[in-house]
Amino acid sequence: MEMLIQLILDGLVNGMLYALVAVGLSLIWGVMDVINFAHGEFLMVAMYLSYWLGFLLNVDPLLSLVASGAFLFIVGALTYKLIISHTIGKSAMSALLATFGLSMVLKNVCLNRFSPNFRLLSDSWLTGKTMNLGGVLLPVPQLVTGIFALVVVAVVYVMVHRTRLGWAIQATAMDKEAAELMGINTEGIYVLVFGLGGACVGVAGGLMPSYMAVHPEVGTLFGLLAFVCVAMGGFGSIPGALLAALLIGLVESLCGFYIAPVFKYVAVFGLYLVVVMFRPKGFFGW
Amino acid sequence: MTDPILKVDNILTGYDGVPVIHGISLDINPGELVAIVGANGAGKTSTMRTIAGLMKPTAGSIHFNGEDISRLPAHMVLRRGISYVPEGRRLFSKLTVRENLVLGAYMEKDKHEIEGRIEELYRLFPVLESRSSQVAETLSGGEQQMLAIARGMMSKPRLLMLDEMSLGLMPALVEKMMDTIVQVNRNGVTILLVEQMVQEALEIAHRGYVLQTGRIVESGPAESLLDSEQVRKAYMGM
Amino acid sequence: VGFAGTTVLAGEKVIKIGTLFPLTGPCALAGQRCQASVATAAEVINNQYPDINVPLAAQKGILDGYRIELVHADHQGKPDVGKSEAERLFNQEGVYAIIGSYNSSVTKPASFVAERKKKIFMCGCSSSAALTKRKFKRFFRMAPTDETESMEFVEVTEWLNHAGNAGLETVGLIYENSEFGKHAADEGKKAAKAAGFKIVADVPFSPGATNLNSEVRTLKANDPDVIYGACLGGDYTLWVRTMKQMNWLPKVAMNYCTGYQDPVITKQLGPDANYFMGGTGYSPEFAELMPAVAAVEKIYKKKTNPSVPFDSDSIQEAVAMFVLAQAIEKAGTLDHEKVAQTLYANEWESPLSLGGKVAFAEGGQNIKAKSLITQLQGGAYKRVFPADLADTRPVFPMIPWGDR
Amino acid sequence: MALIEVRNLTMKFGSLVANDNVSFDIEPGTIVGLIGPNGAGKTTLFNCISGVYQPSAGSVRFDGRDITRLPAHRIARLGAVRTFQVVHPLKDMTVLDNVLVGAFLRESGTGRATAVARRCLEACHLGDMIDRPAGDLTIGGKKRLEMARALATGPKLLMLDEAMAGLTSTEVKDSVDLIRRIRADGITLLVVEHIMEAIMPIADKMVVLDGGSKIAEGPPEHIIDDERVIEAYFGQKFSKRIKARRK
Amino acid sequence: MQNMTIDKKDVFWCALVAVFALLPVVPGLITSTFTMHVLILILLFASMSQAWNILGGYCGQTSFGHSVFFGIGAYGAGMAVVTYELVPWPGVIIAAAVAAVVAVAISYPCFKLSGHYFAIATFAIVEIFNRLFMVWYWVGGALGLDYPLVDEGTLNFMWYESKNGYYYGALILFGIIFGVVRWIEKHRFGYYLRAVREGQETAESLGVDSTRIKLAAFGLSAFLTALCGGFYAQYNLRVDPPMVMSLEMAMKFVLITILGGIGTMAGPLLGAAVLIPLQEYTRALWGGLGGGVDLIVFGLLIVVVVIKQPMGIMGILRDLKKRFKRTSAKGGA
Ligand SMILES: Nc1ncnc2c1ncn2[C@@H]1O[C@H](COP(=O)(O)OP(=O)(O)OP(=O)(O)O)[C@@H](O)[C@H]1O
Ligand SMILES: Nc1ncnc2c1ncn2[C@@H]1O[C@H](COP(=O)(O)OP(=O)(O)OP(=O)(O)O)[C@@H](O)[C@H]1O
Ligand SMILES: CC(C)C[C@H](N)C(=O)O
Ligand SMILES: [Mg+2]
Ligand SMILES: [Mg+2]
Repeated sequence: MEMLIQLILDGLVNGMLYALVAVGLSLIWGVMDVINFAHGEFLMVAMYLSYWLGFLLNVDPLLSLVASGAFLFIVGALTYKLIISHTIGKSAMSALLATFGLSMVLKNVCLNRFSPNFRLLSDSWLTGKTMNLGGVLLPVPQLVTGIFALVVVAVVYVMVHRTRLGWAIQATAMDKEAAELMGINTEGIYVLVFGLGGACVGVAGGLMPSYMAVHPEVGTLFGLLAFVCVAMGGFGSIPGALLAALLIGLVESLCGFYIAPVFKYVAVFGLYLVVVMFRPKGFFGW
Repeated sequence: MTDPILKVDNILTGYDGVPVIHGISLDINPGELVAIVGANGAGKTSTMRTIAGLMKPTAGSIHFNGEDISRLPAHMVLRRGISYVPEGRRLFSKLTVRENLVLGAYMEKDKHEIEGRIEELYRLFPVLESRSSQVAETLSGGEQQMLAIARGMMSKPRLLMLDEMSLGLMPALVEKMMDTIVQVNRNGVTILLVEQMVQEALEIAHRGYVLQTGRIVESGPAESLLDSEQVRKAYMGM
Repeated sequence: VGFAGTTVLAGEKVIKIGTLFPLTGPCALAGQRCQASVATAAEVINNQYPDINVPLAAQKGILDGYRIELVHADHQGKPDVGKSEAERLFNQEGVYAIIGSYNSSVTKPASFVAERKKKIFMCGCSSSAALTKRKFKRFFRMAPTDETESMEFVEVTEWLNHAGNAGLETVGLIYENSEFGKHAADEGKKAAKAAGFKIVADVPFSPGATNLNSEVRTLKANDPDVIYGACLGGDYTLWVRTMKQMNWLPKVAMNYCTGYQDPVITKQLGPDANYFMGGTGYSPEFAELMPAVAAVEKIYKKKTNPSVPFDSDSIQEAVAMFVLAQAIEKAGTLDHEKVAQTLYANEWESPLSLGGKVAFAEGGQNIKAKSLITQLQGGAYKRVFPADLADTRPVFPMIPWGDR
Repeated sequence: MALIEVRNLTMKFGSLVANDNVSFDIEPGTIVGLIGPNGAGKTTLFNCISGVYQPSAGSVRFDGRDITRLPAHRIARLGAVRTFQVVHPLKDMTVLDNVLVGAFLRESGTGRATAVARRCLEACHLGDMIDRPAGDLTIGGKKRLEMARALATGPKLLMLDEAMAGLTSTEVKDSVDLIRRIRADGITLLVVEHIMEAIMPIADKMVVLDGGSKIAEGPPEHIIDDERVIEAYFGQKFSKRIKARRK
Repeated sequence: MQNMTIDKKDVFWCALVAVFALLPVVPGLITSTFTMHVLILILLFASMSQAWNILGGYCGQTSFGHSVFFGIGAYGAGMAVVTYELVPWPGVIIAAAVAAVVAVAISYPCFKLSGHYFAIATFAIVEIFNRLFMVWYWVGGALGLDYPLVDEGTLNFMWYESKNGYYYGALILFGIIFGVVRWIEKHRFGYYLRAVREGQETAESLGVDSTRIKLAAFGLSAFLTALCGGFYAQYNLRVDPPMVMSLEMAMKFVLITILGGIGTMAGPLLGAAVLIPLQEYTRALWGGLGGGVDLIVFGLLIVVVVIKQPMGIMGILRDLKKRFKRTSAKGGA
């Protein structure tokens, strides 16, 4: 019983991290119908930034997440301006191709500049702390990340669904030209959305070096899981992405323990197939 | 005579380098109701899209209130006071009727003002009020058309451009829409109308332009166009 | 179209040697170190280093003035790329032999190419035992295999039971589910079973994992006395960290030549890295056993970024280079057949090898290959087994997280 | 025997009843006009007959067979083909290719199918657009393309959903001629149209829907005088005009 | 006017046939095995992408899952040779059939999904298959299958020194797959495929059984892909899941086709003819530097091509053609 509680908490905490990574992707994907293949690499870049801030300037990840959020906002906005904007309205798949190229570039530029070495901040405020809740152990860094995830998800949700800007974002997502006719600066919305998507993953990456080693390949699997979260939740649905992420975390944790660890990702990807069999548009998709 | 509110001067536009508008000039005076008529593919929609800023003219200029707007993006054109209700409705399909209307007044920040406008439009289109929380996608064709017009009016434009407004409306509604347009026009909104229902359009318009393969072939007061032998034969099936 | 890339100056005699390592991709860290290691050896061979006490260091070049020229290639950790790069090195670059290629999965098809071209393939550290069971005639491997290392682990386990009265009975395995990890684990299981230990946990995981929670939970739930681990790089740190978070440790944890022996691991993990054990073929702490290495290592450190000392894997690649050069020198010819025969026929001085000697059995395995069991104590690799080479007693059982 | 028999057809979307117990017949070789206010349920009825929706209740018989629950493509194969009110061109294919897809229903050889397609395109006045991508057509063009495509399948029953909306009166006249010719070829038509000039002169029978229920059925002359229809659909002014025009 | 376009097309096809007629003599002209290697890969990847194109391009179902079928094909060959010590042929044929069956089986749940949901589902399937094969002992698990030294020749489909055998093998594969697609393009099936892509509802209203069409496309595409997989195993002498059944491999199918021009006959060939040499030559030039310079350059070039021409290389050609037409029209007027 205690084990079960432990596993569920493990799963939820991890799920929240996935949610934090996925929420930005969901925004970009939902609004622009663009598959950002470089999303995992955005995460990696953020982790490097946070690592270097910690390593060189002794800034704790809890503080550098602001910087990495801001930096990734810029990275996202630039990605849109320099690359994605050229593919809008052309072939649906070309953005995928371009971001694939970008992910390759980012990964290998980091490899080239920072060497393939894996790096870990071993003396941040959170490192190695665990919380003991009556025998159930919870790692503090992951827990803090989870809390940030909830906050970010809530903020993004409110922004999209309760503000004028959010209306504009939704309108742009549905019909770009019609949105322009309403006086919405859709180009600006796109830049903003890509920037925000970057910023979300920036916050995630900012926090992570206190418990995960940074290296050029670190973003890959997170990127994949983020794709699955977004699709399982339904494109553009932020609560959907959160729910999916939590579910993925849970399935990973429970299946990893009760069946076998090698099958944990099989279960996660299988979960997606099961979900879309019953709900072909994800949990909350249109 | 006052200066025209909209002055389109010899514009050229096309798709992918293939020109479809070969030098069109229009003058629209404040308070006028002007109709553009023409056959299928004549370039009516393209002209309107160019004025609205969705397409850029390759030559020529467009002045609104004396300001050159031919290079402005669509959202800036709207801010100048030109609202375009596009062909094919282009509603925000997953949003409700009400939400579509609110977005129509995106440039307006005052909540009360927005409420007021919605009330006003609900009076004009009572069906919309009864469907106010239905998702736009599931409205019938005619309901969608009404919503599109209402949404276009939410921004309180000075110039309202309506493209094929009567498309798919039942006769009783076409009639009513025409009345509504006249009403809106009387309230001081300048209107530019594109219509296939040539007779109905010219009946309510002050002036008209006849478009053929990207050129203006005839223009003048609506009555004289209605009487024109050529127009009657080519577009009114008589 | 030739991509010769190098021009042979008139009168200069050059032997081109190809290096084939994963310079990008998940194993890039190890691959780049291996490449630097070969480059170090080539530099020592090509120039005169009278103060370096390694064969061929004191003279300039080999075979009366031949210089070794390296042609580097990157296989990205992919067998298909490795195979085609090996072909390119031989056909296009015209290399004499290839040294590589870290991942056993790549070494297999790449050395296949060499074998059927009747060219020599020198393998430093790929550890799959299968490599040298193929009866190839021109394939030579310097490092001990996972098989020997596994037997060593079992030996240590038994020794701890014997000498320390440890009462170790159960064994658990955690390994990345790749060619390497799976192979190592299979060998480990085989050896442990043969010695009568009970395998209570067998936990493969996908490399590059986002977390190892279920993996460590499974270990913890089965609570094996001993763990044999095969985790690389980031996964190793994640594994250790996760065990700490879950506040669990086995009594003994032994690791194949992997994340454990990475020279920067103690920097990354700090004191958390302590009390883990593993097989080690070289570590700077072995200076007294292998006095000749220090001078070579100085060059190596200049070639790595960030600058690191040799580790057990990378140093084997330098050994491969040295042994090949020695064989060429001894054979007095560049004829592949003769050089291969010479390689088999002799026992080679190898100050960079823990055993000090290199000699090949049929199939190309270095039968003098050795590794020690070390334990990280206070951030240093202490030798704990075999007894005659040990400098410290193992801390045993591992000190629980709470008491550190 | 009627070509199509709609019996007690009901279609509900949640609480909204889009078609309420609708029944009517279509005799072979006739043109039936289906009219009614916007939102009356005409398109929904089309969707139920053509298999896009599964009706909540009731049945449809076509050519003596019950087709109520058949999938859309089976119904098309049986010979009941429809056009869409909201045009659905196959955008990235050329105009000819669009029609070819229809033509392949009865002709498996590319050559003969092409001949059929060209004929249908000529008939619909799209002969000079055949190599253009369908996405480039104007709304009117797309409507005619829908028609050509449906025609190319060699249907027994052709169901047109506002195929003439967006055409000028002169163009409407052309289309009316075309519809007459189609009927002359022995094809039965069910036509939804708001343009009365188009439908009144050619329809053998009109069916009027309002709020999902059938409110009138009969020859056009009777329908024009039907008070309920005038009230719900034509409007006073319009019906005056159309009567005047008839005289 | 009509005659003219047909004439032009004929010229184009004659030129193409001439090029293909020359292909078989290529080995006689090229001495560098590396160039041969690049040519073989071009032919192979063009064939793979063309097979993908049937489903992804013509039918509009973007699959990130084709490495599953590719992998099954590779395992067919690999297991025939390594596990059962036979010649590869029966393995490849059986595997291709299995791939088609698997495709049909997984497409049933997947075809309910549209657009990106389908794409992500296929990609989930790759990850699942990959991980299952990693632990499936019978097929070699994580250890993979390594080819033994067998005799050279067509029977074993194995050559050591010369690449000519592989070259002709790839050429035949290329011929088969391009021939199949060429046939499809001109026949009913091809039109139906495109109709389903452009609008499923419309297609159904015209009597097209879209589910069956998609199933057929998926099955055929998988079958042909598996053939390519078998070739790849024979060529690389090893099979393991990360090599043949990875998302990365699946991406190649997609990338090459998009880069060349999706849903077009020539697209996959153009894409492969650009992407493969780019990949191989940048690696040959800069791979050894170790900093991933080749991959940075490769990635940047992809980005630049997309920015310059989002419709792929076919788009570039189309632009050129348009420009050419315009100038010639001006000249004529
Ligand atoms: N997206 C497009 N791409 C290429 N050509 C187009 C496009 N849209 C319209 N055209 C062409 O431009 C010309 C003018 O079209 P436009 O839509 O302005 O005509 P219209 O007068 O509005 O016709 P309709 O009454 O049918 O709406 C037509 O010949 C049409 O084929
Ligand atoms: N999928 C749906 N979900 C919910 N309501 C729907 C759906 N489709 C149609 N409706 C509703 O059913 C009613 C009938 O719609 P339908 O499209 O059949 O009308 P119509 O007679 O074709 O009108 P028009 O002449 O304007 O095209 C409308 O009120 C519409 O809002
Ligand atoms: C630890 C390494 C020397 C083993 C290597 N990864 C292999 O595949 O054999
Ligand atoms: Mg128009
Ligand atoms: Mg309708």
